[in-house]
Amino acid sequence: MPILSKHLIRDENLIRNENLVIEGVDVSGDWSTFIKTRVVQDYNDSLQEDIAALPGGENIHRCWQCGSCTNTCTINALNPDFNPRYWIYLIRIGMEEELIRDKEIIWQCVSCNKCTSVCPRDVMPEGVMRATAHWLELKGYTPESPATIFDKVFSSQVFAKGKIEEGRLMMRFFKKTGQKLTQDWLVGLIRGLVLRLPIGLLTRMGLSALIHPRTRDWSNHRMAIAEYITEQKALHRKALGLPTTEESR
Amino acid sequence: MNTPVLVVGGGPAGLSAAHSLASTGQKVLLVDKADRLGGAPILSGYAKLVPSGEWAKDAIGGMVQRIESNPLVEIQTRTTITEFSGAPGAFKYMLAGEEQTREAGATILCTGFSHFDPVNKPELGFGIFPDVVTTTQVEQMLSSGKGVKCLSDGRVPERVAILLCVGSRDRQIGREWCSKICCTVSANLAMEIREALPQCSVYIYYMDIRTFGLYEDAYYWESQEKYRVKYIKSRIAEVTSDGKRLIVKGEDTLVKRPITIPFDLVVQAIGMDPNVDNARIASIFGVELERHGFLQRGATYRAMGSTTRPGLLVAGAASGPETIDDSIAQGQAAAMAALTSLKAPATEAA
Amino acid sequence: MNIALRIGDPLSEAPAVNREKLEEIFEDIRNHQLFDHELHGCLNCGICTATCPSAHYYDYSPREIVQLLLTENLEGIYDAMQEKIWACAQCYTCAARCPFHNSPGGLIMILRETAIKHGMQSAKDVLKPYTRVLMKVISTGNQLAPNMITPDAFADWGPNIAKVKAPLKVLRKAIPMPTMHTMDTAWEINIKTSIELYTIWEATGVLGQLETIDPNLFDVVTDLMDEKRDEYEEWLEEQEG
Amino acid sequence: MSNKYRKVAYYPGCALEGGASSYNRSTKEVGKKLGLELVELENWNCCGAMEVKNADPKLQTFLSARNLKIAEDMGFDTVMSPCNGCYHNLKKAEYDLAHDEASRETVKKLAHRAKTEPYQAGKVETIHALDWIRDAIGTDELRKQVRNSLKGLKVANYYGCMYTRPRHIFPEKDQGGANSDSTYRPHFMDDLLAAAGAENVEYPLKTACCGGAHTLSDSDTSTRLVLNLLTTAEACGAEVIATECPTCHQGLEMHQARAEKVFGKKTKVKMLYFTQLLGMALGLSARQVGVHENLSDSRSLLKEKGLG
Repeated sequence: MPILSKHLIRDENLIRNENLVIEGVDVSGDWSTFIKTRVVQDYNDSLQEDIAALPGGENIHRCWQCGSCTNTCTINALNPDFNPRYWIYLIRIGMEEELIRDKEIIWQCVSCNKCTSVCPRDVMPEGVMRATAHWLELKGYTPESPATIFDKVFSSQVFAKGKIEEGRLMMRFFKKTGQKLTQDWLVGLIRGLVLRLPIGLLTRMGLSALIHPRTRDWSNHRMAIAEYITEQKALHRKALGLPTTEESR
Repeated sequence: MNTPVLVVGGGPAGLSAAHSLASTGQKVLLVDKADRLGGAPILSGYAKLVPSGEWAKDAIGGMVQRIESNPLVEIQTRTTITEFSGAPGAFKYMLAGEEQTREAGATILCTGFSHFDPVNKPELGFGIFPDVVTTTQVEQMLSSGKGVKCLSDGRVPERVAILLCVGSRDRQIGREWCSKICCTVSANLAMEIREALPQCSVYIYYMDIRTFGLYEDAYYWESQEKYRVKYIKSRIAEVTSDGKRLIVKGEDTLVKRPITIPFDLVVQAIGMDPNVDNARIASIFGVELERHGFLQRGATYRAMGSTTRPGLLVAGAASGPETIDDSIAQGQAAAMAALTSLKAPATEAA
Repeated sequence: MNIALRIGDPLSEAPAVNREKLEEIFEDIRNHQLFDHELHGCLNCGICTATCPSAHYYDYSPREIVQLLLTENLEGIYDAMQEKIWACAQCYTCAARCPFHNSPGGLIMILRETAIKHGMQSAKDVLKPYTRVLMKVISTGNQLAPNMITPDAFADWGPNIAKVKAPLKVLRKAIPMPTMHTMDTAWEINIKTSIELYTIWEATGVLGQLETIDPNLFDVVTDLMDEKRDEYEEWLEEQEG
Repeated sequence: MSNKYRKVAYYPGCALEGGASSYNRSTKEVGKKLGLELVELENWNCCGAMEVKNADPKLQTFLSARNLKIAEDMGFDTVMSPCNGCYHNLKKAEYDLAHDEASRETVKKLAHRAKTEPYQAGKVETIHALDWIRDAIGTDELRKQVRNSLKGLKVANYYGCMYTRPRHIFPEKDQGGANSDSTYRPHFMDDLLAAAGAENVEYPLKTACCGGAHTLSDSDTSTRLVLNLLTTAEACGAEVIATECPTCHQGLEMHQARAEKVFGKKTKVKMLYFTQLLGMALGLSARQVGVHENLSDSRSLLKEKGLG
């Protein structure tokens, strides 16, 4: 190795046999070490269209890589690897493998919309982040992220009742993500609050957790939304070349 | 008004200058070394022009017809100037093959440019691989109606790469200028290819995109938004072949990774060189060339189109890379300067 | 992938390098007599990286190095000097292609010299394997001799190492050309030549660099040189006497 | 005092019915005190917050369009929402319906299936509680009505994301001058609290993100973002962060506690809804504006400042 160490080589590009004997000769270790090229050798022409077919990704093809989105990004400031411009580029050009390397962090977008506000080409990067996170899940590259689970728990409550009740929402989310129903840091906070609250209000809050807030005459809406979601899901899966129902997978 | 103004070169600038002069009643002698008028757009068979979208043979062809039918314009094709002397208001010159000296009150050089010959960049594969072509060749494919095809076997390409800055912005081959029009022309061609071949992906490899002014949204944006042309920030270093397809080798500078990508057709956006005859033109007409070999401009603001020789004017790409519409405008401006110098040679000839 | 060193990262345990130090390093680079010759400007076109053989295997891009220098990104330059600059193979294909006539390979050379001057760990680590060669040159005037070819030193020879284990002394006798049949030198060097070499190293700063990079080796080497010089003095005296 | 916005439709949204009851209470109390009338939307539904948008943006448009249609049917041309999320979504729905054919079609289709009439853009104006008080009362009038000035209270005004971004859904902003709020340096809340006597500190993170989207799904990120907001506010000399969004407010409260518990980073700055501060300035008691219902306890600071 002509340089100090292997930092400049991705692990997956380093081939090395620790135990290899060929025709009776031990060729393990250094002798069998080989570096694969890191050169990009082809584009996946359909990746951009995949993302564009999902909600939020429609304008991705407009990007001209000015970098305003990444410059202003809330999460990029915390983690330089979170780079909307870069991912948009990978998608546009079709560097799928490269994109999948970051599959664990793309969903972390906080939807602060700074990028969408500054984008001079109306790419809506925030939407693209969402579409990309969905794409990763639909394609099976990642399990559903906690954010997606939360979105689903929340949305299903809205779709079912027309309204949200926060206590129930939290409980359901913690349950779905296998977390303790009583997060340590929340307990102290709520205990402090309860001590300050008058009995009447407490009773009311208790009641709202039992009698769920709901929008009246919601059933028509519930059905309309359910039907629409089924249609959209089928459309998205079709656009990605996936079987149109999840069950048939 | 009796002595014709000499216009050298019958491309967009020369046609425009001749027409402008004639429309004021001024006689003109229009000389061109080629066998017909029209300059690069006609001789090289350009397709649709920027920014009008008109076919070159209609747009520039129309200008040619207008001149050919104008009784005040004498046309001499397949002709060059062999001698040139005199002062503003009384230039003397001789045409090749003639014995007689002619006279001109004013002279406008509209001698244009030469397309860069990409044989000078062998690493980019032109002349080695038949499917490496120039923008000019693609223009011809489109304008001839034969369609965009691979020259090796006539197949329709599925993936086309357009390489910008071939023969421009390259000190290795002594070309430090930007050819000004290739970005826009390439975006235009990319859209035409996508329109003709919707299944074909078109990639443009660029270092900067210079679709200046109003070309920005009409070409750069439109090609992305409507035609899904893909832009990759990379200057290609080499074009090779795996025996089946062409391989372009570059660095995708936005992801900091080297790339070697297969293509069916590689189009080189060739730049604008000084006219290959500029050295001769300079010595016959007694004008200076600027350091790259284009005709040196004189005063910039006092008179449009002046050269380093008083009373001798220049218009169009002879003095540097230029667009067709600006060449036409410059032709007209030079005609105005010529008329002015004929009227008041002592004060205004610059 | 680990990043060798992050500058000024509040979460990193590594101490941040202070600004003065970074500026001092950059001044040394900037004031190198070849700097302006190797760098004119940059179009960010990437031709250098496209043709760079190292870039095809390492996370290394000559364009990036040029950009760091052009934009005077002191932290980035310092960071690159920890590892990246040693990935260059010094083939200078970049220089042959650059449309701006830069020489990224030449810039790397300047950065390497500066890394040595500042005694950076990367330089120490990279140059470590050359200790044997240096010792050989100093003591014998040869850079490579048969007895340096040991299995330890050539781990990456793999199965071919068996040949090294063979009786070299005998094998050398089989070579038809005159080989002096020695193991510790490849050819004989006149002591005067050695002394001249020492003078050149001293005058050009090579020994100064060695002192920065490996003080122990420097001590050993200077002792050796002193011995040789004494030997030479004695010889001269003998000649006179 | 203008007649504008004196009686508007009121869309509290789920948060104000739940955990942010103190924001709901103080908004109503301040309105009452100032002689402004709020008529709650009949049988409203959740705006979909960020979560429905993430699932499908057009569904969120539909949900908000339904609420706008209710306001229209009740005879209102203005709907006021104190919650940034609701406000944002109504604005976004308005924008999409005005500019995007696909959104119009989807809303029409869904309304049809739900056996209702679709809302059409341009019928109802959406305003935030800030616009409401600022435009109906104005800072001059407000100043006159102050009974218990916030003098000496150092406040950082925090507006968050959804009040300002993306800018194209708020065409009335960024018009310059005092009467148009800025998406880059909003000042309506500053103006109101200054009129109430507060000493606003120069706070550079007015529109920074609190990470509300991932309060539960990526808590560490949210905590880091909130901690940044809190420590910066303190560095700017603020004793209180004034808020105008239930998600931000609760996010600040929860992650202040979490930062202390999980990262051992303690901050002292308090959070109060701007309506709570205004209410107390107008002479309402701390209890009347629901200070005790906030998750975090700011009573000792208020006592110290002679408020409530």
